Amino acid sequence: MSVSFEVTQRFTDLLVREAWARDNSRFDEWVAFFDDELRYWAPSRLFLERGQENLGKAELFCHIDEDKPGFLLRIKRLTSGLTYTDEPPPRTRRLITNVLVLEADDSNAEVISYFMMFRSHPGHPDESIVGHRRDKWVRRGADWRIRERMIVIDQDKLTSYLGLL
Amino acid sequence: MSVSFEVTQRFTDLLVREAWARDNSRFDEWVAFFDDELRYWAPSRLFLERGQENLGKAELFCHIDEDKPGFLLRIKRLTSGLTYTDEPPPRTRRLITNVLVLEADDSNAEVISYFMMFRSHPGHPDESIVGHRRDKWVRRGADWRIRERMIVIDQDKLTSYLGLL
Amino acid sequence: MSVSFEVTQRFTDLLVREAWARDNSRFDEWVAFFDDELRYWAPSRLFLERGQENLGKAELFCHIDEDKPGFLLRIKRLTSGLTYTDEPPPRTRRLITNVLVLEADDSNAEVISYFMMFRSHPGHPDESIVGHRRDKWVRRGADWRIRERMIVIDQDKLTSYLGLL
Amino acid sequence: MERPKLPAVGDRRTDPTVFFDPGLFEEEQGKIFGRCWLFLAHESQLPNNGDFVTTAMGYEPIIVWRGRDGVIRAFINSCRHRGMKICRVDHGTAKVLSCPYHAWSFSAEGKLTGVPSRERYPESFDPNDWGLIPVPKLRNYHGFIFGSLAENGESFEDYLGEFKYYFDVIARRTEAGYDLLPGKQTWRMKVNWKLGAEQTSGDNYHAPYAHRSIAALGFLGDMKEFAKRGLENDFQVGERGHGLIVLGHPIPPNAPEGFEEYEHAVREDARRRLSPTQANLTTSGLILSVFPNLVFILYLGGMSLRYYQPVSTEETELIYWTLVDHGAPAWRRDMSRREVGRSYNALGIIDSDDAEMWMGCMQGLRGHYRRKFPLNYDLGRATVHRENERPGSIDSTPSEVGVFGFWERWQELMREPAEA
Amino acid sequence: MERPKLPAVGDRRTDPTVFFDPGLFEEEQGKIFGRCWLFLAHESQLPNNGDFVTTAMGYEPIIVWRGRDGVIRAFINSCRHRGMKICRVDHGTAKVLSCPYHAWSFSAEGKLTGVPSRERYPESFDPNDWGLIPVPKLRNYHGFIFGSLAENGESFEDYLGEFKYYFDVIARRTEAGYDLLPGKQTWRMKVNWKLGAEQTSGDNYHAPYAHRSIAALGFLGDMKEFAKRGLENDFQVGERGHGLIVLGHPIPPNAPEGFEEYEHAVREDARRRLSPTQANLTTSGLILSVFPNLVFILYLGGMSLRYYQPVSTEETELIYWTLVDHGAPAWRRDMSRREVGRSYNALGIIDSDDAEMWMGCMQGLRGHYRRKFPLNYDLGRATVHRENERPGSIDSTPSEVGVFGFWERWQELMREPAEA
Amino acid sequence: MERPKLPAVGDRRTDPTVFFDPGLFEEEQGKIFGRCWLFLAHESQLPNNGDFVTTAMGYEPIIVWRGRDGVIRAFINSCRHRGMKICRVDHGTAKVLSCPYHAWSFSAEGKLTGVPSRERYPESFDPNDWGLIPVPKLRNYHGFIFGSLAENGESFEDYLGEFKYYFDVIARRTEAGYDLLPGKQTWRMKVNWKLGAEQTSGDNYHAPYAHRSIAALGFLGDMKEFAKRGLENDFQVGERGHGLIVLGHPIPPNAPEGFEEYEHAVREDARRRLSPTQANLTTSGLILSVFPNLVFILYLGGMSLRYYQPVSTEETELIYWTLVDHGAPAWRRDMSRREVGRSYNALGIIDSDDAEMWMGCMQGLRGHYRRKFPLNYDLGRATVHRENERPGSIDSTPSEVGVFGFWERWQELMREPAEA
Ligand code: FES
Ligand code: FES
Ligand code: FES
Ligand SMILES: [Fe+3]
Ligand SMILES: [Fe+3]
Ligand SMILES: [Fe+3]
Repeated sequence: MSVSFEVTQRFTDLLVREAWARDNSRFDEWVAFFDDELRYWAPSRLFLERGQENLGKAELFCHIDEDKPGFLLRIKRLTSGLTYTDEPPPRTRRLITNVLVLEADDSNAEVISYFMMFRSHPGHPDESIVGHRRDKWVRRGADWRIRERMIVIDQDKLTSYLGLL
Repeated sequence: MSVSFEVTQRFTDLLVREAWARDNSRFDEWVAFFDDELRYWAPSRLFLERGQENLGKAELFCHIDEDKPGFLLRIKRLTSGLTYTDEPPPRTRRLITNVLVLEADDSNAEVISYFMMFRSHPGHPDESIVGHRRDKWVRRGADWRIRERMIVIDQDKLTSYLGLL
Repeated sequence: MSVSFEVTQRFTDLLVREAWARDNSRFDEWVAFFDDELRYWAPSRLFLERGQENLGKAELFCHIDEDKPGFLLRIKRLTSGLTYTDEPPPRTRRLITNVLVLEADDSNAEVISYFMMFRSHPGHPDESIVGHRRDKWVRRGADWRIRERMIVIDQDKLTSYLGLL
Repeated sequence: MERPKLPAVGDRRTDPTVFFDPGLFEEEQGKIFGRCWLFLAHESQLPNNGDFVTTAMGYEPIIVWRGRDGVIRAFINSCRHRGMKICRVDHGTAKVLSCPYHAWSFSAEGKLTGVPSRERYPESFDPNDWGLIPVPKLRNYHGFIFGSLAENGESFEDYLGEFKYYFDVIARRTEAGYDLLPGKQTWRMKVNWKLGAEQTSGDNYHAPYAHRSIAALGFLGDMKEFAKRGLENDFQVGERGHGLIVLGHPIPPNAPEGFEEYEHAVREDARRRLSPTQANLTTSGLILSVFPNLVFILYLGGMSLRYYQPVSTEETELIYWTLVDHGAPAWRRDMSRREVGRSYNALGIIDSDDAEMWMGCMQGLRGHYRRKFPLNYDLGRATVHRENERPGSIDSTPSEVGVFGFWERWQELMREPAEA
Repeated sequence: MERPKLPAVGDRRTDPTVFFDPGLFEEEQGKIFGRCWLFLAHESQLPNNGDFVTTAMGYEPIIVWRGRDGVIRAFINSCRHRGMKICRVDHGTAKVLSCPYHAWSFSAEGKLTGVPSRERYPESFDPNDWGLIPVPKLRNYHGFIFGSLAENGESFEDYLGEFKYYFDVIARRTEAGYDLLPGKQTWRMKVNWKLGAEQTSGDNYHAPYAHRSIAALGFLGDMKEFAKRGLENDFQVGERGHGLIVLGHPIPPNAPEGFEEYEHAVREDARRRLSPTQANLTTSGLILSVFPNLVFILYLGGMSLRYYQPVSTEETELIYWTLVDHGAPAWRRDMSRREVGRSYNALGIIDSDDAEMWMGCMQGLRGHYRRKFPLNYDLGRATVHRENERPGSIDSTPSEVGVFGFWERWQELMREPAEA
Repeated sequence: MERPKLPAVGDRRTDPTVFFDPGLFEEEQGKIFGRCWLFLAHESQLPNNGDFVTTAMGYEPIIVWRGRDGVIRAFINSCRHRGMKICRVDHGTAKVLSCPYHAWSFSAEGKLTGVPSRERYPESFDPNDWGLIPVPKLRNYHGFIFGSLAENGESFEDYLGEFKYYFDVIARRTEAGYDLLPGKQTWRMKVNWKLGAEQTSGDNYHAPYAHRSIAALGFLGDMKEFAKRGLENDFQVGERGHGLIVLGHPIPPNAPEGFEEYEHAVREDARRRLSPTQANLTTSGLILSVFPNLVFILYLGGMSLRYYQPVSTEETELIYWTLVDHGAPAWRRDMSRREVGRSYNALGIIDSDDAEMWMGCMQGLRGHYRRKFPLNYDLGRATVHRENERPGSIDSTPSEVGVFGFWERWQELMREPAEA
């Protein structure tokens, strides 16, 4: 394996910190993990004959597909205090496992992580979703930023609002 | 980040060993992880307007709030063979993820970890709970001990007996 | 603790890579993780009086108990494109946590890991199973291989086909 | 499915089908939860005008709200327009709540005070017709707020009947009353609510056995000897479905210094409000149930309050709180809080045992063949009706007088015709 | 359980029990989903012979399949032998599908073409009797494929009635029609399907309030001012249970260059197929519902299609797709796709708000006591029946004319006798 | 919901509603599971006095217990006091079990032997009236213990009827009988139990298709050729709802040395107990079902036992065990254990395919429109009633004679009046 344990440790640590910021609704801190050239997206999935599913298919329906301005717009909404899905604040928990650095050099890295996200909010049963993320990190000075996050959900049917963002 | 990967590794390893001892009902081994000045507690939670929830609120209802004698009393009960919730022995599994060392020096450390606990026992459906722990560790000679464990559950409604302790 | 963090890191990394290969149905890559002297098995479980359960009991019913030829036979079936449980391809996710190296030297190691496996397939509700694995690794030249995998499921009742293999 | 034959009153048998029949469950919503007085909140949760707390009466979501006039009211927590829950938090403070859906606004007094696009409503639309639906009957009994959905039903005092004698022992224990501490627990379990309710109504029989693990730790004292001690200090009462178990004056192991003095002072002071016999009970070990679903446990310094919230035939929520004497010293308050955390909740070393029994009964009784064989409530003898000044059906302990009293009352109500 | 009393047509009240009664839900399967025209697929999903796509009509799994003759047919996706789903993928291409269980084979035209061990079947067995069960009525209306299980029911055009005037505004917006983009979302939520359907049928009232968070971001324009602008640009229509909301010609914030020109050209071109009034509507903000469960939203450049799939009284699936104009430039197509991803799905900044309301209504209304109080649909006045050429019950906005129209139609159908 | 019209006996059609109607499901509890003989345990699980094993009959939890007198009895696993499950483990040994709730104690013979606070019970209380509820009829047939809840029902032998001829082939295969290996699997799946039961009763038709993946691996031999081989080695039987499929004498791929010799010896030895024709069948590939829910599969060296446990209309549990010949050499025992682990369980390469089919049928058939079209069981011809000495309706394979036989018996029982 070409990637040192140190590198895996570094991205594990970053992902854990990122989840901690988000789960605590510290959005300022959280936004700082994302690059200005961001693509934040979650392709929809189908059950097709083996080999037919293509998450990179042109014009595929996405549960979310935002660039940085769209991302910031959503955060502005979430922090407005006016959003009924998020008031009172839901309890979310993003369990991150299986961190796998696919490639990494001094300025770029591609990192897989698995997740189980949990969400509790009054008015509906507790929800959880399972899947993986494929994050492309880029180094900006001393910091690493996520330039692309692709969230791949394994569930067939989505439930509730989810805390995907 | 001020904490070295080594330190994160150390507490990850301790938490994994602790869960393994508990999941195997090796209570002697498990008790050794906890300091004599222990507080072991799980505050109850409410859905309130943003910013209103305060887990440190005075006199808050706790699902459990034990000092070391109370902790040992509960273990004495669990190991008596007389406890119907624990006979026949339930199967428990404490999946620990997202270990985050908030601060650490030579003698103290504060460590977040996320969990998903699973429990199976005859007579009711399988249960799981999700949340995080905030552990305060203290060094006693060569060993690290948990002096305070705060367990924060994300679920709105508790199910079954749980293996919280 | 007698095992260095490096060693824990090594097996964590191997387990994560193994799960990634399997979750992506890259069976060639996956098979390479297993030794020719393989035993791949999952004992059945009962609720019995404390201390009575014995997973090593002779002639115990196993959900699966394969040597390498049996293992390869199953993979041949899974990759044939003819298997209705696996066509269209299910989505599986093997979240691996709590990696604990019980012992390790230069040529052998025994490693515990906890898992939560998720599976989605059309025609039935999403499933997950929780448990742990006890893997015996052996070194073959530069590579480590799994010579024995014992999968211990905590659920009382199995659901659906599962992606155990 | 055939409706289970309800047994004749007094024969101390029950048909297991009462725990499983979905039709009966629906009927209970109207005949039990639609007619009985149910606990809603404690006054200490609503110290200021505008304070509100949300709860439920059977399936009805409820908001208890102190008006700008200081009056406490209770309403169905559902907008009159199209039904949205107007309040989605556990508690808070507001003079007006605006419905999230179309922003109809309701004052703390339940009035519809704001309707967007009001000018587009017809003349026939009168906001006075569309205020929040009040819980029709409300009673604040020494801080405990009860409500009833039966507009023409009996008063709270008539509902308690002679059991008021015992309820006062708890309700009027101190002049200053109680504080209900912040926070609560909701425990959802796979049982019919009546398995819990029958037990707390008067089953002291199970204590040394189901709770043998804490008995072995010395927490239950000489419980097996209860019956021998006669009716003075240890007894049980059943009356109109309400139930009481009195368990002497146990001293908690490792009781903090000052505990006995404190309790003694309570007992003495209680004589200013209660008869000497009642006053003596204020510091007894007490398990008191108000039909159908409210339970107080005062034992070993812990003061616990809970109710059983039916969800379906096979699912129930238990809602738990801690009570403390208002004005008690911090150590005494903390003693109650810790004891409730230790014993009376999903993680409690007492209540977890009970849930295990109830779940086991659900499984044991589910089969159609098993249901042909009735349950037995024969335990107890020499029941006295009124003993000295003490009212109700009294027995020494263990006895099933209170448990079967629960069932008699349940049957009585279930036999009444459905509301027109 | 007593069947809820359906209110008299026209009194603008509904009994909350309609969202909870399991008997009504079963009845709906036959009387609503067994009789109405339901959306099945869009032609663009099936460009080639042999292409198929799977969907559902109520509980019936459906396969829509283009035959080797180019004809699009729809069948129940269930083998005639013992019922196995013959197709288990979302879409694909095949001339023949073989049942997984015992390999009976069915051609794209629905014929039973292969039966293993055929020689062991009796003479009376005629494969012509055992072809796939066709959806008895099918209509491809400008690319939108609708089906009905009511063999002797009315035609699709009669089913639309005068509402066809509005449906054409969407269906015939461009000559080339639409592409339905690949991929979809299924969102399962704990609500009765009618809470969604009633809202999209004509509830514009909730927009500034339930969606206040995006209103604050400027996404809803001057929505509060709608009513003042008269019937010309902003209005609502209810007709036979179908509904329409027209919301002027809003310009999306940060609209890409060329957007206004593009829409202008669409509007101009539409005059070749539609009346000038209709053509003018093609580029309005539009929320259009076809009874009982199909919804188009064309707003701020997004073109969204969805339907409500009932699962049980308390569970519903929403299935979402994106539409784009066939032949539109890539940026215009992408604009629709991104806007649908942002607003109209489980993660959307609009639809997530709505689901929160529907779930809140389920909770607010569940109690038996609450259900005694009807829901209110009084909003709206001065409803015109036919305004100039525009048909249906028309009102300025906000109005509940469309919402209550949904209920009138629902009641009408539910009152019909069950099929023999 | 209307009760599905049960088709006339013999017309080889079934109404799909039988898999979905909750009322029918409740009826089955009494009419099928309350009347039929059900498998409870194997004697080898209870070698010593006091040994017990827990299982279920429909919804009834059961304990099978060998008394201190060596007699095996079966009881409802529910305390007579208030219904608690007295035994909460899968198996164990005890002379007395004490109920966890209030410690009533029951001996292995079912007697109530201990009642705490016995002195507080009324004189009318007679412990003899409150022993464990026995399963009223029990039959240990060559080690296989069956029970029936129908006190006045027919004997086990009458229940088998002429099918006893075939059951003996398995039950009396060796003189020493079987060991049931330790451990079991419970697999809960979303299907109606009858989809499993109908299949194992005689559906050999699906094997080459549903199991094509293992057919491709060569595990099913020349299955497609079965029909050509006549009635001698390959045939199916249906009789009183019981069913049998006989699949020649296949040799497992890579069979261990000695396998053929071992089986040959079994066959020879069997002649001492069985007719030559029967003896010849002992080592055939056999799938044998005892109505309503028990299945043996003896194939390729594996000896599997399972039953279908109904949970609800749409949920079923399959309980799996491994059988081995008592006294067989270790390699032969291990061969059975490994083959069961490989093929016959939730992870098995055979049974996982079947479950996929049953779940697909549930989805394919759920819709109300689909249910108007009956299922087809026409396959098979030239059925003989009794062929030489062989009883029952016999057909070569594939045939649906056994599958439809299951349905005829089911209909017969469901048409009987409910118990008074
Ligand atoms: S539901 Fe409350 S304002 Fe409409
Ligand atoms: S169910 Fe389709 S071929 Fe039998
Ligand atoms: S339920 Fe068994 S002793 Fe009471
Ligand atoms: Fe108790
Ligand atoms: Fe909306
Ligand atoms: Fe099969």
